[in-house]
Amino acid sequence: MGTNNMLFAVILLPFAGFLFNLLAGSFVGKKLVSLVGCGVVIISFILSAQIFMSSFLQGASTAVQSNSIRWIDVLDFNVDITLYVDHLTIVMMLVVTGVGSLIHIYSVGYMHDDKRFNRYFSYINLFTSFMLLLIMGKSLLLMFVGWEGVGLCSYLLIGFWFDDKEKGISNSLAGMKAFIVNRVGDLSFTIGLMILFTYLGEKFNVWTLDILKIKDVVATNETALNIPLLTAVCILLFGGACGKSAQIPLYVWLPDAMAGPTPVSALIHAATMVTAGVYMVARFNFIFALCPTALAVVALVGATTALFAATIGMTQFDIKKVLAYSTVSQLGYMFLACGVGAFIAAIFHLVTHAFFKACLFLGSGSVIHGTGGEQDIRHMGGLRKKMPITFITFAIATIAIAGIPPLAGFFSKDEILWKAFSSNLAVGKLVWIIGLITAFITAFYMFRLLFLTFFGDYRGHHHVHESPFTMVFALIVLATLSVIGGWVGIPDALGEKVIHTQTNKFEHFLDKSIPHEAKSGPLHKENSHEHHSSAEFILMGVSILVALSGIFLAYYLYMKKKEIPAKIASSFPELYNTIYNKYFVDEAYSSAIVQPLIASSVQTCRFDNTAVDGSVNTIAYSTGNSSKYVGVFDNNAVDAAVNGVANEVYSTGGQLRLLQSGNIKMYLSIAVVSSILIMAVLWSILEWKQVKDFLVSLGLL
Amino acid sequence: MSLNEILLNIIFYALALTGLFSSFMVATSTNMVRTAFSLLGVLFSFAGLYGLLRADFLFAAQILVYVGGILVLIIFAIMLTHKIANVNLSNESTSSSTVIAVVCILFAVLVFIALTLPEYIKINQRNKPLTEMIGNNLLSDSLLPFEILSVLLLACLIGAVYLARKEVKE
Amino acid sequence: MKEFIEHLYNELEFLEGLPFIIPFIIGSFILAFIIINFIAVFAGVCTYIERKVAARIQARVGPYMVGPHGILQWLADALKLLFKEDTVPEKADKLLFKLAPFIVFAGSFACWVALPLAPAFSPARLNIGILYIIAFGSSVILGILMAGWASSSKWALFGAMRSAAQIVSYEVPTGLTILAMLLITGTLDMHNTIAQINLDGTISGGQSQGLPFPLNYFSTNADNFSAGMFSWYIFRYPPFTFIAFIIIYICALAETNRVPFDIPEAESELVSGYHTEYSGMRFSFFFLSEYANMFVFSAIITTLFLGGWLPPFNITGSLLAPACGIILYMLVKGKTTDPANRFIAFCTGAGIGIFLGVLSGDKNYWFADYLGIQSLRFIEGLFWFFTKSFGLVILMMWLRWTIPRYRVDQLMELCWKKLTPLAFINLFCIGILEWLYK
Amino acid sequence: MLWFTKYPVENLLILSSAVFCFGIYTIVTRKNAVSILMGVELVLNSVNLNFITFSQFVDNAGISGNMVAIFVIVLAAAEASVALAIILGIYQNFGRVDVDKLTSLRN
Repeated sequence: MGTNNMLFAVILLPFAGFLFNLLAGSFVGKKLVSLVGCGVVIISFILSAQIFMSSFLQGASTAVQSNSIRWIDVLDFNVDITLYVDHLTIVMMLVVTGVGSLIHIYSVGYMHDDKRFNRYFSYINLFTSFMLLLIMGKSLLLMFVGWEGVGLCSYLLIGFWFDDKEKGISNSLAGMKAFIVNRVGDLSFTIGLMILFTYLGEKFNVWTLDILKIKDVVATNETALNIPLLTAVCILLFGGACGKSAQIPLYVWLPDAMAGPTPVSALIHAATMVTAGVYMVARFNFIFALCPTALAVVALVGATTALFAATIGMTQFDIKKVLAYSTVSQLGYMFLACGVGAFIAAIFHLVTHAFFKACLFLGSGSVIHGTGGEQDIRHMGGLRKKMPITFITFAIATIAIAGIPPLAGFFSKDEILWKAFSSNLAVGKLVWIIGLITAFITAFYMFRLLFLTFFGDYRGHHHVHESPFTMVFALIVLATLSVIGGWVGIPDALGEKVIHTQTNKFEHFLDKSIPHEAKSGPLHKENSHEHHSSAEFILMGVSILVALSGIFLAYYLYMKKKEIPAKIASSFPELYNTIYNKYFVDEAYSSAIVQPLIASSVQTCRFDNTAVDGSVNTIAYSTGNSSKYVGVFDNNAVDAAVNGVANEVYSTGGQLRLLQSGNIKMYLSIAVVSSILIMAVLWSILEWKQVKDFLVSLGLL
Repeated sequence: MSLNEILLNIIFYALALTGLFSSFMVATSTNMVRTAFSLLGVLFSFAGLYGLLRADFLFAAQILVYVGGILVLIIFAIMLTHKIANVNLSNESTSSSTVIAVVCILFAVLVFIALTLPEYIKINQRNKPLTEMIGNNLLSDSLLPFEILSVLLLACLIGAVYLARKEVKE
Repeated sequence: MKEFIEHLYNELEFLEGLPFIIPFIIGSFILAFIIINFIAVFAGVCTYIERKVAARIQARVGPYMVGPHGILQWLADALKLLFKEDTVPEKADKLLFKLAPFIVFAGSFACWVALPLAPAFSPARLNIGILYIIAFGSSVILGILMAGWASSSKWALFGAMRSAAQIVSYEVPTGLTILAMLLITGTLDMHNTIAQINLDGTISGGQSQGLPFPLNYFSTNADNFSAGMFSWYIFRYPPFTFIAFIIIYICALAETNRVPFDIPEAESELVSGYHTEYSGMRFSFFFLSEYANMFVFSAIITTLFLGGWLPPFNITGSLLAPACGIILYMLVKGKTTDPANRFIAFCTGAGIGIFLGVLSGDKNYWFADYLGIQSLRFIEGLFWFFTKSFGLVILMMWLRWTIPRYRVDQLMELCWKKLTPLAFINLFCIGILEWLYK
Repeated sequence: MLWFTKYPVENLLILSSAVFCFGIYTIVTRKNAVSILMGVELVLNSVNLNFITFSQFVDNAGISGNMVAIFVIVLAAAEASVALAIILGIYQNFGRVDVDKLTSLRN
């Protein structure tokens, strides 16, 4: 394992940018702020790319780690600040810094007129720094610091426009909601960590939070492990992931988080932070792979979330809300993949999703910017001609997310579906069907969004214009990535048929940190690609067909027969309203959790005021009364004794005071004389014989 | 006894006599400024002794801190606390035979202790340069005192600035 | 020095049987004698050059009468000083008054002991070299204070106090900058500081193992690469090492009481500062000490930043640099009459030559190696060391006639509010870089 | 005891005791506060010489004596700065720094 202290620089640079922009940003002008804000992330990206090329790309594919700095040192429990980069991490680093720097550049244009420009850049730099800490920390504690740090930045950025005249309150409430909902997940995550820590410590005497060491322990003691306990740990950890990655039941914060600036939605709530949960589950693959039950839970939750959010996405009219539900749905997809043991496929989908979803969000930001803040797609339409570049990039990303080959989304989605289908888990086929349905719905609502926004006639009133270069630049790069990003993971079956090589480079690359056993451990034992390549082709065909039919349905409903959607809505009013109002989940939470909580708090407060305070007050009153009687005794008996002693001391001191003349020399003379005496006495006691000999030798004795 | 050692001894005695004479001047000189410059002689001769004892870092530190820092401070203090129209600033002392007697007794006791050094003290002079060891020690074993000292120095700096500044009249 | 005498002792047969200590002592005395005389001559020549530089800048001729172009003027001045009456003010403290010039001179003279003058030769190879020089450099203050006090004159006293305050203050940024450079060199030994620089730009003994900008990427011949002047410490972490260089140069000006920081001897206010009352031989000691100090500071800067005795180019570079310079000079000569432009053209040409020399990757570094006489390295090293240091001294003289004097408050403000924080930031940055590139 | 010796331990100790006594004498007899400070410096120096002597001759493996001496030097610097600041303060308030005459804590 190589060491490289440049890893610290990767994290510290954005942090330095944060400090600079926060402390000096308001003095130095927007140009320098944007230069520093973008520059540090771009340099981080270059450093990451350099690490990638030097340590991973060329032959010697080894993990890299930095020097250790001792952080906590208590008996056997040591936590080091060590940064660790393996194949999984470097992929995440490249995504975070790469997409991150594009979004930073985009923000320069998007946030240009904002009065808290420097604050925005400092937060977003801080976010990058914490996200890198999350993925690079070798210790779980370090990872947790990053985990909480990105939560903090998310909170700060969702409520970034807290002083907005109309929506200020709701913006800050959205930030609080995100923070509180995440706390629920974090609680679960923390409990899971503690159980894991204590279990490993007590059973194997390894008190550690170091991921590699945990992995070692689990690997060496595979047979001795307590699987039910680990299942509980996994589910608890997954609870944390649910919070961060917006899965049922904790997904409610993500749609509200769209209150933040659009680049933030793109970076934090689509491309990077929300994928932290997926990353975490993939990082713990070695534990999850041992617990089929936990995997089933993950798969089912993921699949349910995917379908559930997709259906909501069909009925929304806010352009960012649609994308938000789409994000939830795609995150569900990733967990679905994790649940069937296809961790690499999940990471692959994470990467491609980062490209096209960031592109979609930035495109929607461009649309919002161009139409002067309009977010309702009912008031858009016909933007194709007015914002050509935005339209083209948005369309590419939409096709990518719908899963049409050869764009990025197809390969990752197909990989997940194939892994789900070929899994021999009980839930495999079930989640495959759900995934297929979701794919259909995804294609439908994404094209609905595309058609409503960019086709037809313009239904708004604002003067529409194309966005500035800094914004368009990021769009173009991301759209290009959405096209070609999937080509690193073309399924082997396809590659072997067409060009006779292994084309799934992504999987082979990540094999090193997510080893084969964990990837398919108890799940894919008898599966191998040779037997199923024909099945794989059929499945590919099916998924393309499903996506195409979704697109066609959208085309039919929103381009050909525009009156049908309204008819459907009016003919099934209950169903439509339920979905339109997001299944009333927020309301359900409110009445089931929030309201009872408030009511019980009121009751508790009342109890506190009357019963607890009352008893305390009673005791105080009675103490006060009884003290009066004690006081008499105190004044007459105790004080007299004390005063007597004091008088005695005072008179003695008055006599001793004469010694303290304030004459330094006097003091020093006394000190010297007494030290001579002490030395003489000590020496004569300790070494009397020697003294005697000496005096004899001088002829004095 | 080799020529080398004789040379070292001559240097030692030269330094020791300078030190003794200068400290005698510090104790008895009637001129304030001369007292201060006699202290310079003591500090230099002690620095020389440190060099002779191969405590190289201490040699440099003694000159750097004492001569370049403390003594300059002392001379500044002398100049700032007297009306310096006269070159021959008197430096009064209140000597008495009692004091001299006590100090002589003290000296006798100390010499006695020095001459009756226990036998087990192994006499073997170090030859290696110490600077590197001192540097390593400062950042490992003595790290705590080192840090405390740095805090103390900071406190002294602030305290001295606070004490010495002119009171702002309201 | 010790190695040098040991070498001679082993070579010369007639010394056999003599204890080593005797030639050692004699050799030390000879060296001390040479250095004292060198300082005297150096100071004299410096006065001549300074007057000539001043004259040049003020469009005059300068000393012209004694010798050709007045080249022996300094000798005449020295003789005049020697024969002048040695006056002592009546109210002065006679002993201290007489002692002060010697203390000042001894302080600056003692610093010469640790200077690495040439490869494998410095008067004493102290393992605390740089610390030793700083320590003795700071003891000059006491002599100055002594002189100022003992003169029993207001001018002298104020000059001395200003000087002491100034030197003590400027020692802070100097120390911080030297500390920053010590992080890179990893040694206090002045000799080792230079000796550990490898020709390809790495440092063998110190902390830093490689340049942050690997020059040998550009070279056609990476195995035999020699980085030339780019192996010096000033090019190690640009721009921080540049900033450090500028800070320490400003501090050197202030610590030697040179313009624009010469307020201790500001003629218009204080007559002549702390040596107002001195004349004759005693005055000349102050004078020698001032020039010796200038040289010592230049030598420290040369060692810590400019590669000490190392030649600035490899052989190809040193041949190409003047050649290219002359070619460009000839090309421009017909087109312009302004000597400044011609000079710039020459420098540009020399720069191109140096760059080409670096690209050539010639491993022959020393001219002595090229000639095949290893022992010539000593002379060549001496030449480069003194050329670099002397260049810095001349720069100080140049500045004297260019920049007006600072006020006391401006001087202190520059030190405490600008240079010290800058030096701290610099120290921090160099530390971080050192940590990252370790 | 040899006058010329290879290991001048005793000689150094006697020198340091002499300087120590001179320091004590200075502190006890001087009236001027700055002079008393000089006496303190003498005492500290003599103690330092003892530490270094023992460190170099006796404690051959460790360097604790040197470390203590370094700390003493640093402390002496701190002490001198604070003491001189106090003396300056006294001078500003009373107009003299004669320790025998200073009997009140405030003017």
